[in-house]
Amino acid sequence: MAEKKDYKVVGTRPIRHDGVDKVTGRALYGADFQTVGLLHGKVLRSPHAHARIKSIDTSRAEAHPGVRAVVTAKDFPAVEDKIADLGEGAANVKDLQDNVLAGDKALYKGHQVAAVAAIDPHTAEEALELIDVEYEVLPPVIKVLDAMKEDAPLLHEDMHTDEMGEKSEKPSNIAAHFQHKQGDPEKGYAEADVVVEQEYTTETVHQGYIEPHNATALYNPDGQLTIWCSTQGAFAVRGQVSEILQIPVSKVKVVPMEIGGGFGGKINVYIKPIAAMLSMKTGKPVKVLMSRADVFEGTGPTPGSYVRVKMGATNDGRITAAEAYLAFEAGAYPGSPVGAAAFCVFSPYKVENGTVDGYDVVVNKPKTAAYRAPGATNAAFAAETVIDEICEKIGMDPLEFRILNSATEGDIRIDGPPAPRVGFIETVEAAKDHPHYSAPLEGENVGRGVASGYWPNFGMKSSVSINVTADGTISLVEGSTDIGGTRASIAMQAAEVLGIPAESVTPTVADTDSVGYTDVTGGSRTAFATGYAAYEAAQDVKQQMIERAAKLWEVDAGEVQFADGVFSSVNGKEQEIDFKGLAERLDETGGPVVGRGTADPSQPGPSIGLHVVDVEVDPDTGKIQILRYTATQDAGKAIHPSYVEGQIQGGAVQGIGWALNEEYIYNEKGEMTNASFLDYRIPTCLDLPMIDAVIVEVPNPGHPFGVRGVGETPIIAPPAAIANAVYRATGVRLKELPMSPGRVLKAMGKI
Amino acid sequence: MRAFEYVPAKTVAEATSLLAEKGDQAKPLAGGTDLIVMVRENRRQLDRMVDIKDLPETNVLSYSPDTGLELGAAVPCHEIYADGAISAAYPGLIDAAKIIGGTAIQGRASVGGNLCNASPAADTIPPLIVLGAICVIAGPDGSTREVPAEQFCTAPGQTVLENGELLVSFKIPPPPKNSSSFYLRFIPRNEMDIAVVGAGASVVLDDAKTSIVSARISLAAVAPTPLFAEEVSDSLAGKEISDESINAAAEAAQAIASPISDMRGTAEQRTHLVGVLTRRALNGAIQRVKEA
Amino acid sequence: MPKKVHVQTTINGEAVEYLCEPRQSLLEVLRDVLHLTGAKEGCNNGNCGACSVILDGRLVNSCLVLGAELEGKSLETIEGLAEPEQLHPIQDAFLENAALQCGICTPGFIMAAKALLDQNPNPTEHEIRYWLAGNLCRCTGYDKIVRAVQDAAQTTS
Amino acid sequence: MATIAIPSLMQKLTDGANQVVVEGKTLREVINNLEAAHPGFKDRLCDGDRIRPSISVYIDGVMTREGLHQPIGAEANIHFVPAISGGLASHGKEFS
Repeated sequence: MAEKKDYKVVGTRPIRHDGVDKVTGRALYGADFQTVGLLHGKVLRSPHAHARIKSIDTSRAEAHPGVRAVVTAKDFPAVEDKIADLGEGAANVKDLQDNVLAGDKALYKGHQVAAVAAIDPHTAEEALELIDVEYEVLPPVIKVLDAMKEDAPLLHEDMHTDEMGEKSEKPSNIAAHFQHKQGDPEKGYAEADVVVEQEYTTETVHQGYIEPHNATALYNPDGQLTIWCSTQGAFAVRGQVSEILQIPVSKVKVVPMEIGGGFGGKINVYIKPIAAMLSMKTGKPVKVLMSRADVFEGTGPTPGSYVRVKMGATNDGRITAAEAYLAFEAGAYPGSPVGAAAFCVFSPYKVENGTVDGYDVVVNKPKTAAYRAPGATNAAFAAETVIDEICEKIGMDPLEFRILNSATEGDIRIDGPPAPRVGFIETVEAAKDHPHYSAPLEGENVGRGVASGYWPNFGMKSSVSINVTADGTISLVEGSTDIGGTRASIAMQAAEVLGIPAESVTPTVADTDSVGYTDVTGGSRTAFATGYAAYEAAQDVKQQMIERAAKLWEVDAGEVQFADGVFSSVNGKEQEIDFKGLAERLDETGGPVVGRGTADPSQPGPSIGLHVVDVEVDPDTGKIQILRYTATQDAGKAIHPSYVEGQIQGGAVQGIGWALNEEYIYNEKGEMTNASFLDYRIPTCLDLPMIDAVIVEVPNPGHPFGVRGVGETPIIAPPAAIANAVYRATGVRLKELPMSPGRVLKAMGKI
Repeated sequence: MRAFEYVPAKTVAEATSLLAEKGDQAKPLAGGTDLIVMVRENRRQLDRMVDIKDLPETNVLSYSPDTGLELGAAVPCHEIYADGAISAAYPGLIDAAKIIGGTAIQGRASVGGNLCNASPAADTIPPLIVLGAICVIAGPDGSTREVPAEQFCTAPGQTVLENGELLVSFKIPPPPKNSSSFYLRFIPRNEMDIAVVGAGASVVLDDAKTSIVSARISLAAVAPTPLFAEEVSDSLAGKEISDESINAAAEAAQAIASPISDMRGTAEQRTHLVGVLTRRALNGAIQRVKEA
Repeated sequence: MPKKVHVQTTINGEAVEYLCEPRQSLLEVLRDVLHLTGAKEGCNNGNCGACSVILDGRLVNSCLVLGAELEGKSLETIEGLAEPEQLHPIQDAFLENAALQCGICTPGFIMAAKALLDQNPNPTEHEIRYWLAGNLCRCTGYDKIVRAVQDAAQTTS
Repeated sequence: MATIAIPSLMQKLTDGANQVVVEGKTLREVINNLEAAHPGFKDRLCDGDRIRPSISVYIDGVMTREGLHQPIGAEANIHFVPAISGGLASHGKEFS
């Protein structure tokens, strides 16, 4: 479908449309929202990882001067215990409600239990101490393998394991088990010259967006609820709040403010329904802001996991069989990304004989949320280091091995359907050809590692409308919150169609009453799917403008053509008018032109990357220093290459953080002990070199410009690439994430 | 956080009396980088903060090769390392001042505050100890007393300061001939962390720079208070500089460390690091003398 | 409850007066009292740098300063950086280098970069990284931020 | 006739067969015919009148979102696959 290669706007690097607001501090993020008569809410959280809530007495808090309302789970409307389709995904409404305010049990430290609205934040905070909660503390279970044991404390006494529709007899913390199977693994191992099997564990990690969650809600006496907030999806907030509070979606308007990072973590709602409930009780607008500790303890991180991978290969480097066992911590309610992990674990490769088992397991930790390619990083850490071991054993260059085993279009995936086209070999070749891969490594205790990362990407629904302005520009209204420059990449796709500069587009992210339904900014879908909708809307504008030109020249629309931003008549009259010229003459040809486009594309086109890293390991302290980093990735077509590079660089660095130091550290009571940016150690700029991002472009046939989503893939490879590099530097294979200094020292036998 | 009052003191006497009036419900405020966070997070409850950073006595920063350094307790880190002469004379102190928090923290945080916060992991305390710093304390009755840095902290978060007393300044003796100092810590990142273990060392070498005349070693985050490894230090006196003597000191330092396991590191990791960092601190200080 | 404190100070070159509770941080005062919301709260304990401002010429975290401490002082915030018709060169450099994604850390980084270039107009890459280590960015991987500061140094020096 | 790949955990219902061929012009007809031949499938795949949120359906390699209405071609290959879930979903579809 990709129509032509010599684009005028696509592939250039204009200044982003929201740039000036963001470098001058004028851009308004969720917490910046102000309105008259504002009350401030604070949330009381469970101090226990697992406890029955015997009673909550709010009377002392209600009597505190300045307090206007207190809410608990008792204030929720009754809902059925059922899976509701929220348009952007399905969820058990009871679980959603229970996670927002705990009912019978608190299931993790930080679980929201009650909330207060008061005249200022400090008064609200004081009142929290006056809420008396009586808990019966229960034993917590924190680690996935512990939670899977027969005698483990049960989080949900009525939960039974679902095996693709079949329920277990006994209750269990294992919410679900599923399996993918192709061919005959035993036969494959029999053909193998080398078989490697290893076990891996990873700890819970957080997205670590710099902006805490926020919400301001105003409930009017006419039943209309408005919520101003930072979110990855205004419509996702609308859907969840509507279900949780049992209000029709038409009565909920969500106004997306600027958002300070999300990475998957700002889809689920936590304080938004609470702000709404407090506003319902007080009749005033109520603002609720999370603290950083609230964010770590009370919002969804990505799971800790146990992964076992077994792989067989011949001496000439062909994979003959592969198996994976993936057990993921869902957090307090079912729904870990183990499905995506199982899908991705062998996706880059042709595996004719394989089995993948996935387990979704509840533990006394916050309900996990999405985090950039959710699940895939945990899986790739295992599979990509097993492959490294095989390459070492058979003496093959790890890039050659990947080229040899690359899945190609039409190969049967582990879950059954055929694989779509993706530029795996091209990204590996790009890494091979990069000067980094052939540069000599100097010094002691240094090593180089490589790994791949694969992500299927998502399409989903988007809407865009375009208004043509008399000065020849367009205003573009979209529903995708802009977390990393997507106003620009979406505007550029419309500009390309209409032959106008990117600067002639004014993009606006609209509220849920002002734009058609649009799914979350996530799944690497925004530049792809909302860009697709913008393309469609621009096509609609183009067609209408052709008709206007025809009217102007008194010819049939079929006689007008449009190329390079100029309308011209085909039949010898030699009439020409550019987009701007025609825009000035809309009044006389029929009035305003409004274009619309929607998209629900079925071929998002997977993305894949190959990362190369050099590390130095201090053998005395176990500390890993990243010396050099190169990441190649198939972007299909980079609309705005700077922001594609930015996604690759940022994703790689999140992967580096996950590899090196990031983890939730728990004590024996199930309490997170490092809920701050001091002790939850995301990388600082001093921990990193420049990140060389290499864009490979193998167009996605499912998008008019060939776009593939790029956001998620770059986080997948770093932990495995670094582990492989550490092995070269030290001779020791790390099988736990993060590879923090203490773990490295231990693996090296120094402590 | 409960409400408190904020009072800027104009004189040391006013500060001590404002503090004395409220007992343990008042604290002096200098850079505030620890205190404000502790109060905000309800780890400490106060009725009053007494701002002491506009007093001449807490802002003094004067160095002479003859009398040494007088360092006001409220002088922020960045002013210390901006001074070339002080940096040359007390490199171990500068090592620490440059790694407390980030640049923005160093714009406010003071060495005096770091000491009064009495964290076992405080970065500036080992250098104060190995440089032989004396703490000058003003009392509410107008008196002053002096306490060596190694005796100032008594337990995590606890110090020798009595009700109404204020740490005003430090007196650090001039560096002896053929001497230098060094501080380093181990952290998982390259900045913005609390020491898993910290080690400071000062050495005085003979004129040939082949043997140690005297040494002082201090360790952070391996005991309830920053530790002055006095016997280990004394054992180095008169020793020839060699891997053997340095390693022996490192092993002796490991023997006196009594670290705990917490989210920043396990006891065994810390004990291991005491050896590594003691070696590096001593070698670092020796190297500085040799290069001088 | 202790009385509110009356503060007279200078912000971005203009005389400003306000009342605040002693327990309100400078960040709270800027955002909630003065509605200068360019400084952001990311952690509220000095570990992220999103609230960076320049106080009497020194880079500080406004979450670690009390609003009451501002009496007689001079404060620069992100809102004061651009001229009416001209961005500051650091702001331009951030835009041209695509050195921001979500933008929440950007005001803090720009103020920190300004404080750096004010005192060291030609920093090395290592000096830039060391100076900015207290400012966390989770989106960019810092690469383009460091390049933007290098570019701004070229322009301003 | 549509060819259905049977997930390994459902092969108990087909006496171990990993593939079944059934008639049907829509997904609804296909599932009804599958149920008739191998009782138990409908409940495993559907929740009332909808495909279970925990199941994704691929027709000739492309995931369908049209549920039971989905038209089925004469030689279609159908896969029932555990849904990829991530963020919002309790047993949801597709997020990050």
